[in-house]
Amino acid sequence: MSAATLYGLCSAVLIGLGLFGLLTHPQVLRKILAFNLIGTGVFLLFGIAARRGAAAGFGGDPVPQALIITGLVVAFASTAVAVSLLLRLFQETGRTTLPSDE
Amino acid sequence: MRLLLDGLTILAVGAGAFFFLAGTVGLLRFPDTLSRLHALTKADNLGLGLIVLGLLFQAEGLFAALKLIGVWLLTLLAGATVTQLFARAARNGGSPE
Amino acid sequence: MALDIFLGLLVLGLAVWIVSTRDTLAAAVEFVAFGLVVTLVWVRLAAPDVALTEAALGSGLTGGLLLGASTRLARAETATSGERHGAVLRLSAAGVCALISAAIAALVILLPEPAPTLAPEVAANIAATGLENPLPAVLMAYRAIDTLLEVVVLLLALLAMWSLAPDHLWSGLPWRPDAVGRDGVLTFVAQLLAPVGILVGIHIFWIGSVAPGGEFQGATILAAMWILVTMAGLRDMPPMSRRWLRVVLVIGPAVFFAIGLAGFAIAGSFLGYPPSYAKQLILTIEIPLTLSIAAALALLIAGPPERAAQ
Amino acid sequence: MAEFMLAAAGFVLAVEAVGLIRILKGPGDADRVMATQLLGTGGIAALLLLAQAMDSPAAVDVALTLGLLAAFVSIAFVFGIAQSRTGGA
Amino acid sequence: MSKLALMPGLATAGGFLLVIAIILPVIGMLLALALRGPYPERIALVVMPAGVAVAVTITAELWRTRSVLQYFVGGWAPPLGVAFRADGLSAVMMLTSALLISGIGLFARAQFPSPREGEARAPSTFWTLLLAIWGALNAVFVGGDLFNLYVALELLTFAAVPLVSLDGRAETFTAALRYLLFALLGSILYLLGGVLFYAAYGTLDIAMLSGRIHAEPVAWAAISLMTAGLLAKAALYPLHLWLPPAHAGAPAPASAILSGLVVKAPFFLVVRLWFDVMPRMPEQAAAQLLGILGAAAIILGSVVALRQARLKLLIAYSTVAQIGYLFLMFPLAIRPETGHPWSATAWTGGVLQAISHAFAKAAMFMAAGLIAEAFGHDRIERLAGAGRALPITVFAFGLGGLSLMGLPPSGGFIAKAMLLTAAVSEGQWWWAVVVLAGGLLAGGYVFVVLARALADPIEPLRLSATASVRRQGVVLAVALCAILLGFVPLRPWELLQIGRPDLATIGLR
Repeated sequence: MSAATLYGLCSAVLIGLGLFGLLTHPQVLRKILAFNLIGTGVFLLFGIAARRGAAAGFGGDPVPQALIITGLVVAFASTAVAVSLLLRLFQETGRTTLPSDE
Repeated sequence: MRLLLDGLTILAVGAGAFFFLAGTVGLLRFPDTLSRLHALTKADNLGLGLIVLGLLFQAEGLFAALKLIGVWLLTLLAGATVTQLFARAARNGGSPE
Repeated sequence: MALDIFLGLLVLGLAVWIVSTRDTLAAAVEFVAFGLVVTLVWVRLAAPDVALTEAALGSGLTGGLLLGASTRLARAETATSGERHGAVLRLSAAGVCALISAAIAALVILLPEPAPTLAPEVAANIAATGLENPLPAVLMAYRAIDTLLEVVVLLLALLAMWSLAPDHLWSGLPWRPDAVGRDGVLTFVAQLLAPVGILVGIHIFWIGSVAPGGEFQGATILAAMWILVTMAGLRDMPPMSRRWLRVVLVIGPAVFFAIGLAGFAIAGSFLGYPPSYAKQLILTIEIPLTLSIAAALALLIAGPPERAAQ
Repeated sequence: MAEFMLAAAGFVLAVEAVGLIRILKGPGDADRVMATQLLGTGGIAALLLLAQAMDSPAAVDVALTLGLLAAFVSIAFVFGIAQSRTGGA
Repeated sequence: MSKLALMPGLATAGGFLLVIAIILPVIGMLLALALRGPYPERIALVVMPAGVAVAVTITAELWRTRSVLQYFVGGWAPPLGVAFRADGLSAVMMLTSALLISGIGLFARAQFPSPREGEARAPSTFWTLLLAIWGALNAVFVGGDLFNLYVALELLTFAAVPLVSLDGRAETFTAALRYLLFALLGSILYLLGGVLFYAAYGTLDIAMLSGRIHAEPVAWAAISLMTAGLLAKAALYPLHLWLPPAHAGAPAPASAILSGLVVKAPFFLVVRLWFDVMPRMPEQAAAQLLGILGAAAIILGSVVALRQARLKLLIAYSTVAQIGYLFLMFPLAIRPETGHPWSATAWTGGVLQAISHAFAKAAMFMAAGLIAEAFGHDRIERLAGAGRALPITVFAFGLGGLSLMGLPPSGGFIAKAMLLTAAVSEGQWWWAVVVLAGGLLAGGYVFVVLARALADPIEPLRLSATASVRRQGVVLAVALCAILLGFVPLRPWELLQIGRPDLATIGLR
């Protein structure tokens, strides 16, 4: 098994773990953390695609690598907005969880 | 010459790795938080310093060497500050536990 | 290979830990550690540009953001740390997630050999961009529209965050920790670290065209230094209604758009560059773009206005 | 030489990982600050070794960035804790 | 299977119009952010007619050439570069967005007036976000590259979420946060699918992908993940929980945009995926599943809507139901190897449903906003006298309701009739039952509101505000658009078939 495949399996587990955290933690901050785990898993998978596509003297396919950078920036923006919404909710209501029923 | 440099590198990096180990052992053995903190930062910074020293023997060019030293100085500075800040915060705010 | 197995296990162990820890603050600390190990993984995957971004943004700024939030929420979070959904939900969620993981793992193993790649095409066309590092060529030329829209996403995220402020604080200043814990040591460090950091940030940005680095990584470091200076109390954040601040925020995408539109005339297409001075044009975009990204990232860390402007 | 560097990087990481487990088990904010600090140093050492082993000078820049950001994160964290302890939040 | 019309060829002559359609609102948004004060509103008012003109030009160009418009950004052809493409569906969606955003913009002027001096939070934010949403929608409608579409979706998310909490009430923060989490999960699942596509086929370009894709596990997994993510964003049952509080909690003009347009973007991408990316897969079973979810949404959404006490929540639940109709088009229009002879009818019906619902629902939310402003509340049981106080508004609400019920003459009628015809002709009669039942239930909840609103008040009305005739007129105009769609002769709907040579058009002749 190549190192790329190894990290690919790793990313598969990361995505599952993150999804689990997102679904089962009532605390929003934990959900945001879990979302970042999924994100890392997805980017890692993209990185595997890049690594496997090493050619033309590049250690990896530059297109997915560049897109990962874009993705990381977007993920940061998402995290920042989610965190500030959570802090605002906390200021207004004192709650840090979402009510589970409608 | 090459061989000598390689030998020095192995020696320094090995010693550096040893200090990292020592830091962790100290961490496991020391009883209270603050002494653990001090032991650990000291040992780790020394370990990093030795590894940087070892890598300096392999460095290609002055700029690369300066960059390595820069990394070490940066880590030293950060470590010292955080320890200091934390110790002070601990004193001001009561026990850190 | 042994190192890779070890790193993989470390990543997974930390991830399990992040999900299972009871204490939110501890989970945030673990996330920083996780980001650090992932940075090493990117180096192992021959993606130093991504490693730089992960170190600066994925682990650094995101970690700082989450740590900051969890200290602010610490008390409330401790109160709810016992709250969990029912066992049935957790069990069924675990089952679904395990299935998804298994499916993706199977797909990873079944991926085609040889892997499809665009690397040869990137290499064949890189001369037309005048750059040596392939990543900026992708980000600033082949897929410039993604980068442009992404910077707009950053600005929009900032506006989204600002819009959360109460009406009377709109155009105010972001939250700032009060002076407790701020003292000579921190001021001294900020005075020392910030100039060094700014130099490093500019260095990382500048080498981007020939070696790993670029506007996003450089801008992240600059943003972190700005926040550090604010924390040390050397300079306060400006009120978000300041005109110069707004101009700094939009100057990057504005220049990007301007040169992109000029592309209609000089290269026959939007965001096209004539090969003879593509590199100069890209650099002309990147300098203001770095400024805008740095400002947007720093303000995203700072949060919505919470203090009235004097 | 490359193998030696890789092994050293793995060793440093392993040692740090053991320390991390110990640290995160102990409650209290002091231990957590230490964890971030410790990891920063170990991670930088590992990155420098990897840079040499994989002949990828860019990894030194990564280490430099990591050093800066780790300092930023630690300082922000200490600060946040000081705040929350005095009720500043 | 001829996919020639969408294969990567050369950029077409009118292709640059697609760039203009995206960057016009985005540049407007940047200017609004920089200039502050009264400028966001002024810029929006300038961009509105220009944007409509661009959308009309694109549609005309498409109609004239009868072929897909295509543009390679920066001159870089896929797979290295990013392509924009507009087929008939894109053009119709862009035209709808342009008209509706302009209408909503005119309506919102009274609600979000810019202060003469300085800056106020809600107006500044609203006008800037309106432009951002427009740019994001156009980017979704012409996007030819899966990753570029991901960025466009995120643009849409960050523009839409703050609209929910624009009023700053505590419960709207909960609604916005829930919406954001659903949207982020949706985005990341979508991205995961895109990553799998790239890993397997080495391209993110939709047209190239459709040429390389095979019926194999990785393609199935990628499509499923992307679809699941998009369904979370489109709020298809059972992923709809975030929608009612978010759409009901937002200010009326914002609700109109969110319900009318924003949820249509992920739906549009599901259509792209299922019709353009995987045309050669035997996916009937999966299409039936989408149809079943749609049917469940129609029935359950309508039933819950019937039981709502507040007008805006009722309308929001009705959105959940009407989104269900959109997904009925998948089992009816997707063409398996044998081919449905009526697929073009179902296709046209589905798209027409998307458009007519956009106008009808926007009109209803704006009408509800005016009623709530006048009454100071939106509790349905205390709306007696609304018909007398705000006759134009209540009439507009009724017209929108007509389209939701699928009664003639309205766009909703034509849409539902087409779905019905396709279902019966293809022998999938069970969808016909759902369409009819949904229409009856919609009749029920629209009637509940109208009966109250038209009743005589027990005590004299004391209104806290009166709506200007101009605002009521805008609402009526938007509602009339939904009705007028029912009068458009069938021929222009051939526009929807441009770029789609594989649809069997028996039903349309």
